[in-house]
Amino acid sequence: MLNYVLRRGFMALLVALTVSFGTFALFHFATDPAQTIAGEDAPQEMVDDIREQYGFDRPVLVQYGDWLGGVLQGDFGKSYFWKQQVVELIQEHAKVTIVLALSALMVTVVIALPLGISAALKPNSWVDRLALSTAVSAQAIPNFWLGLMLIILFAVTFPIFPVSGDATWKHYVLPSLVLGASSVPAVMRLTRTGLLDVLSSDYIRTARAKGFMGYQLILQQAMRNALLPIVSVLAVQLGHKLGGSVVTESVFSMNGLGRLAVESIFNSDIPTVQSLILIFVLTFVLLTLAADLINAWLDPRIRMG
Amino acid sequence: MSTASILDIQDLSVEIPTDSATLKAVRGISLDLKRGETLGIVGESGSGKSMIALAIMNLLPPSARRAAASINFDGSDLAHAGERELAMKVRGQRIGMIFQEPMTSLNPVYSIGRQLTETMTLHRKVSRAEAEKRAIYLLEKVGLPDPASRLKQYPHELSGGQRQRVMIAMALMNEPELLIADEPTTALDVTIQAQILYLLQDLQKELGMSMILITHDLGVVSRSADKIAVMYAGDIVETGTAEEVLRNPQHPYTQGLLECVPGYRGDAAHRLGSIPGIVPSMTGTIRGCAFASRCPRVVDACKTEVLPRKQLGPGRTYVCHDPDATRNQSTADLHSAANEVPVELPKTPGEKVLTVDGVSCTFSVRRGLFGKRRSLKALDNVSLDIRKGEVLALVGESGCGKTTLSRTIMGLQQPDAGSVSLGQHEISTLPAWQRARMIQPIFQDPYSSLNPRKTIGDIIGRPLVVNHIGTKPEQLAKVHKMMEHVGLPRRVFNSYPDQLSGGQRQRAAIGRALIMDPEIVICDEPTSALDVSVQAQILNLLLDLRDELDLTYLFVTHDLSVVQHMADRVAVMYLGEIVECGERRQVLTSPKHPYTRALLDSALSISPDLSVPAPGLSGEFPNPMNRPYGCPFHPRCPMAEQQCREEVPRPEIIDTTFVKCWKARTFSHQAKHH
Amino acid sequence: MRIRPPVPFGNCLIGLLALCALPFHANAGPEDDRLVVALSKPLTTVDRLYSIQREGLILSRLTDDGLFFVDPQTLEFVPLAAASYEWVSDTRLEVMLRDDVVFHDGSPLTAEDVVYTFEWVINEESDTSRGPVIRSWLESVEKLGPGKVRFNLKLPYPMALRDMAISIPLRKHGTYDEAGGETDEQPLNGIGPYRVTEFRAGREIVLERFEDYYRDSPKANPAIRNMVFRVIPDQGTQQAELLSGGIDIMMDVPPDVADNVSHLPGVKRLEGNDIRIGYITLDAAGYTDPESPFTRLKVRQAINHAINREEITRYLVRGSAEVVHFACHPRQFGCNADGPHYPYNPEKAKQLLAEAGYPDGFSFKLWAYREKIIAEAVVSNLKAIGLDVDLRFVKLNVFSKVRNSKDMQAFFASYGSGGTADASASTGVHFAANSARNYSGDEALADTVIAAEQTIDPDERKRLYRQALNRIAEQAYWVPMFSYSQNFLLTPELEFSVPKDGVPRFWQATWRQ
Amino acid sequence: MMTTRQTLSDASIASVETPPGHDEAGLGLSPTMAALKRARKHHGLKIGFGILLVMAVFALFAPWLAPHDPYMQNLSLRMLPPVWTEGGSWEYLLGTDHLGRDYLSRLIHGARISMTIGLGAASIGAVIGVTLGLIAGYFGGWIDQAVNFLVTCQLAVPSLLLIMALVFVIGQSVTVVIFVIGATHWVFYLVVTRSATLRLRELDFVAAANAMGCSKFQIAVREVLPNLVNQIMVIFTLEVAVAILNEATLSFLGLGIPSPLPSWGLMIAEGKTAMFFQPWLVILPGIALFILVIAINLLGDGVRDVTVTNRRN
Repeated sequence: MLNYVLRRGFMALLVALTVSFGTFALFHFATDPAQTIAGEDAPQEMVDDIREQYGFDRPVLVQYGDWLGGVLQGDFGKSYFWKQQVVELIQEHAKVTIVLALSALMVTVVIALPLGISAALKPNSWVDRLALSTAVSAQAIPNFWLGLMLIILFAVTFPIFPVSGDATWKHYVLPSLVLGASSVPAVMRLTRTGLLDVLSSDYIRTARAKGFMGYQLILQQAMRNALLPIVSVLAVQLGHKLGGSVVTESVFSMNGLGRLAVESIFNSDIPTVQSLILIFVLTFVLLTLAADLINAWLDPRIRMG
Repeated sequence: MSTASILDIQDLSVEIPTDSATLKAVRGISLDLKRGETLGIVGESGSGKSMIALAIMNLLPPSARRAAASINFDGSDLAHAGERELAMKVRGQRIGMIFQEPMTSLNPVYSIGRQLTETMTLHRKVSRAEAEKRAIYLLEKVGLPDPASRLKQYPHELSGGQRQRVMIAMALMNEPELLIADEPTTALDVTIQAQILYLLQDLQKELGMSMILITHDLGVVSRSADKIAVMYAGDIVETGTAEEVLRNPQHPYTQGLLECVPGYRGDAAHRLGSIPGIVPSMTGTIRGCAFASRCPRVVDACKTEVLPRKQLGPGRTYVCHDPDATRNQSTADLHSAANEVPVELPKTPGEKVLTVDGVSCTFSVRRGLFGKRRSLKALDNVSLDIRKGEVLALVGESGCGKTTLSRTIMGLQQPDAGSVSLGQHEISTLPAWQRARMIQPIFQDPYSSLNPRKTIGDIIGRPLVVNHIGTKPEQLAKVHKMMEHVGLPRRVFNSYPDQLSGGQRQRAAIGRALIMDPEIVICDEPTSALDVSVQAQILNLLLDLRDELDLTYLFVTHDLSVVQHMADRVAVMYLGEIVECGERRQVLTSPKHPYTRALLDSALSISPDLSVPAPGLSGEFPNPMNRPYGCPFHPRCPMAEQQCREEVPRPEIIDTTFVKCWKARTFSHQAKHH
Repeated sequence: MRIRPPVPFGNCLIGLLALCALPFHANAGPEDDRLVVALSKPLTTVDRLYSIQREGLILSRLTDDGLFFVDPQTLEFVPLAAASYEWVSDTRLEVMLRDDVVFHDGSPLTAEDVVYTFEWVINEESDTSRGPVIRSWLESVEKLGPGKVRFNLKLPYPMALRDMAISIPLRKHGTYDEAGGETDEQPLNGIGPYRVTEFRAGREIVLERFEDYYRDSPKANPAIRNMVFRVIPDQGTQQAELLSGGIDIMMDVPPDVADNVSHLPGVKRLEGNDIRIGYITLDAAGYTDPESPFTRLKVRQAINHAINREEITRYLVRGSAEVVHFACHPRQFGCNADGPHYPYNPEKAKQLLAEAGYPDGFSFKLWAYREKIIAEAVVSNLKAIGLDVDLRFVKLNVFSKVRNSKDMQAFFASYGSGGTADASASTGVHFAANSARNYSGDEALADTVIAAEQTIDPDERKRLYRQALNRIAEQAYWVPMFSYSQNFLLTPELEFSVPKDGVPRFWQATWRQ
Repeated sequence: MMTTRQTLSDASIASVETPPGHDEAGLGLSPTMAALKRARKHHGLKIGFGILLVMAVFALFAPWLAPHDPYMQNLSLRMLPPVWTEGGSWEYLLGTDHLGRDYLSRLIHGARISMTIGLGAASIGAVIGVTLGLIAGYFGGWIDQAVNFLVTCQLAVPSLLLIMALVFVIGQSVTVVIFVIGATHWVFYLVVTRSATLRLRELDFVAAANAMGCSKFQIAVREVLPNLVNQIMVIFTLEVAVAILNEATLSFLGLGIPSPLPSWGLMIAEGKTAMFFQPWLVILPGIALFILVIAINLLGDGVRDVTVTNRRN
């Protein structure tokens, strides 16, 4: 068990290093962070001066090693663009993203699970058809466009919720809806097929032969099995949402990690990009690990091997 | 034991709508079961026998539709009872059920204890402790050692046999009056099958239950059932006591089916009977007799007229016009010509064509997400040789290593130690194409052994293409000739495997194996996935082809009746070792190894006058990862002594038979006096 | 200009108005004497010494004073915290300080503070944003008396006052010491008419009028008591906030948006000048390829003729924008040349191309990083004379990387001269020998430009710039395009005018009675 | 190694049905024919296919079907509204954009871009994913581990960010967008191919091929791959839809198709500043996207329903 967690941890680190070096090299070769730091109208001397001062003229490996060394000592560096400690910067933006991701996940769960379950219980019924058409449409609507339509709708026709910013809980309603809707199809379909599979399994037939029926059959016999794949997919979805809901944050002008990442990319703010990538990768790996552990807790076959 | 009816089914039908048409799985059958009796329902796959079992308690798949005049279960009509009433009062309470697949019939995420006790606590006011007490009592009853600690275990920690025991205990939790067992032993090894059947028989007597035993295995039903109902194409074609039906079958189908069973006629080496054709489509109405298209006694009336159900005595019926004109033609008679000439016994043994010398094979296996790798010894110092023209049967239970051995012989698996030689050449030194021309396999499952994306013609001709043998037209001619050989009609040349029946597929697989003219054919359980009637066709075909093409077979199987029918020599495997090997007659009539003896005892031939023998072996087939010390068989051996537990037995030859057992001499001595 | 009322979504109007009912933020407006300004880009610091953003410049005109400032009317550099100054020689400047200037923390401004500020800036260690520029001309600063300092220049530098006015706010002695500096209560200790009471990086900056501000400053007695700068990156949000009263003024409004929104009640549109110009630079030096078509004068002239600057200026830039013909903004000092103009004439352009040996045109990449619409319009014009143009619209940092490595055949860019009304900030920056923006490869021209920059005499400077500008026009190194126009949207309650250099001075804002 | 014996059972409906729909001669329909037969009854598939066909025609014949040159600017006719609103004209059915270009013509040409990107990116993803999946599944061992590592890397980085960073750094062009989206959307192919290969590898027909002397390459390509075609096809259609949406998103964020090409996402981005006042600039391309993607998804779901039969295994 411990061995397993360690192995996964090592994998996570390896992945994080590979990816972060990849981005580092990429940015090093294609953009000029010095100009970002200096600004659009900056005169030549200033840019040259900055380049030298930050050491952008050194070989890429040396620069990366430098940065990595800092990280290992807990120093994630200072943002070129924001002139602020990256750690603080990320802390500030993370709140928005975490709240958004969690509420979006809630939206997904609240819509997708009941829909998927009722669809599985009554295949080919109107609920099933409703669920499937929801899934098909939600899959086809461009996320950013849905956001814009909601903004037009809510700015113009029903001014109930503010359409941009992240100041109050009300600001999170529309973005959560948009972000949550994007993973409804996947989760809904998985719930439906998963539960259908479980319901047609031999052990459910056994349970029925023992006298189980109705909600008892679903809750006490089928649900735990059907949850296994859902847990995994929810972890992945949450991971993606935490990994910067770039589109939603942009459309609704929220100062989350996704926007921070995009801005940092646009500004070649390498320390911020690097740290964000590191965080995204670790978050994702940790979440999938957590999902595996939850599944191991749910399923003795995984737990005991 | 009272003679009152406990279950009376009148006019039960089951329909299953599919994409294209409605499948009529059960067509208006009626059944009657007396209290304390065992009714065996036999039939081949697709005959609708399991549907009856599910229909009684309305456990059919959601899409299926059930209709019945009445299902009278001890006074209450289950046909018209609501779902709630069935669930609350009947299922699991008064009728218990055991299913075929012990591996999937228990919920993998809940403990055995929970699954057992909830059966009791679900609809009755019983305390948990009481239910647990009952569970422990029953687990002990079904023969699981250390029952109290089992409650905490999960299904995956148990073997198939153990799970089936748990299933039985679960069905018995509420002392049901009727137990429905749907193919309860089909997925189990022979030795376990015997144990479970014996257990069921025992419990039924003790508890005074009635039982419906659904199976395809005539041997099983002959030993366990009081009465038999034979099903064909959704209808019951013949009923009666086991004795009556099996000794004096009236319906041509029953007759034909029995002729197909190897060993039914007693002597080993004659051709089996077979039923030509295939089961008609179960969609739509069938005019006249469903069996008419395959019946040797068919007359015009059979195809048009409604069938009479003929009553011969109380509970003894059959459905057939029974035309006088063809009274003396039976399925067996059709092949009488072949039957009169028994297949010759092998002549003097030919030269050795294949030698397996001291082969060992070890795998490393990781179990579960958190597990460590462990090694699994699949083959341990196996030596064997096959002579030209003979059929060597390799017998053993699942997990004994027979598949690994056959793969090793084909060169698909590299042994860790030892060697396999084909004639003069060691197989690992042969190039693939040369090896392929000398040795070819036939696999168990004709559904997975043919690439579903290729046509039959492509599949059969593929070895020629791969090895660049002959020109295109030559290859084509060869394929057509081979299709003729194996009895495939020309028009399936461009068909896909999905369009063929199981038997046809297996014929195609045989054709593919033989098109390279190999010396040796390795038949890995080639008939165990097939129905009895199809099995007979394939076995006949294999024997014919051997004679025609001068082939040598390594015949891997678990079925001793097939061994009896096919083999010249027999090798018995246990836990990766060959424990006994010799002439068929020698091995099967005077076994030297206690394991061979136990296998023979467990094989259930059709004998309605015998019951299921008491198990001679204790315990289960061990996990190959924990090989017992000393003789691997000692934990289950009734004769094991100190020496068996400590030392690996030395191989020896007794009466031309190779055997690996410390007690072989005493054992064979005893057996002779037995 | 054709202005269409926003008919299709007339009800949008009502809806947007309904937004006003929403309790967004504490309301702005005259009721609580609070002006809320929307910023599109986040400010990461309130210290002008460490920021070169335009937003920082706008803010620092409220919170900081330099020794000099730019007169909003004349655009000349006049004393602010300085009482007077005197050029002792070409390279020596003496400045007398006012004696009534106090910092926001109450301490008076002294000569030590001035010396400290400039020494800090020219110190390499201090890492200020303007350090390199100041270091290039400032040798040292010395205190001559209690209210007198002397600046020793490395070379004659006419723009010294400009730099002091725009880039160097005065700091209290010891501000950047470990112990001293900013606290949460006082993020910035300046001497401007407003003091910073709250600074939330990237989100909000709250200012309050500084009541102890020196009375006879030209910036004294601002009308509005409180000011808030809110960062709202999205234009649409800014519009909604403006309509709902969440903000009072938004800057840099695209003309289309300004057209639309200004027709709604409750919004006033303000158009103003900007000293920014747009231009296209052509690789005349052949950096990308010595055989590049752009090395031929006729090709460059053809491109100058091909672009319909009038139409682009009229329909796309709009407002007070004008077509420019030379490499500087007409309002800048020294920007008066008489070289050739290139009127829109696609036929002539085609003819010139043919003469240059490209009758079938050629293909090249046009790089751009802002005003995509205009870039697209340019591309369309160039395609019309048979050129195959691939528009590479990229972000600034990529743009700079490619431009600095001299890998662009042509690029569309703009330059705001840092709000400086002097040709040195545009022509000088673009044609100096060491400038990455210089694709002319013309050394003589570079010499002229440098000479102009190091000359104190205004007439001589004018002459040199005319010479340079004429050379640029004759050689068609550039396609000078247009000057920009700024659009502001504000509540009608606000009285505010845009200065000529385009940099808003919010201390001038008042509430309409 | 511990195989459960295949057993005779009529408990499962599937085996009752096999072989499916026998005719008198005992032969069923060939798989292709059976799939086509099912396809004719599948409404979703028919609708999806129909819409796609129409859009494909528009995309293919855009230069002839579009009323105007989509690049032709007319600065004096900027932002005309569609014909049904006040101020609209029949000359410009759906109005004009901020550079006075005909919106309808740009929409029609936009279908070309979306489809090119969708097909291109999904094909690249398929080539990468299927190859890696086949290799990993068939050879296993360290190769599988290495591929698994790649997958984790790919999954762990938010894909949109990765795409944006790549496009940002490499530069914007149709080709770059196709390659970058393709190169970041192969995991789904890989996972399915790998697991299917793992399963198929254990099937007896692979062992049979081995026994007849086929090389590993021959087995992977001739035996295993054909059995993956159905699944790959289904994923392909779904990935086409994903790629189209990705392209639109990228272009919307300003890192996709370069101007002045008429990408729908780019058109939405360009219309965004005026969306309260000229909402058609945003709504129309969005609807076009929605219809195209839903048609592809319907087709994909249909293909899956039709090809994936309840076969025995």
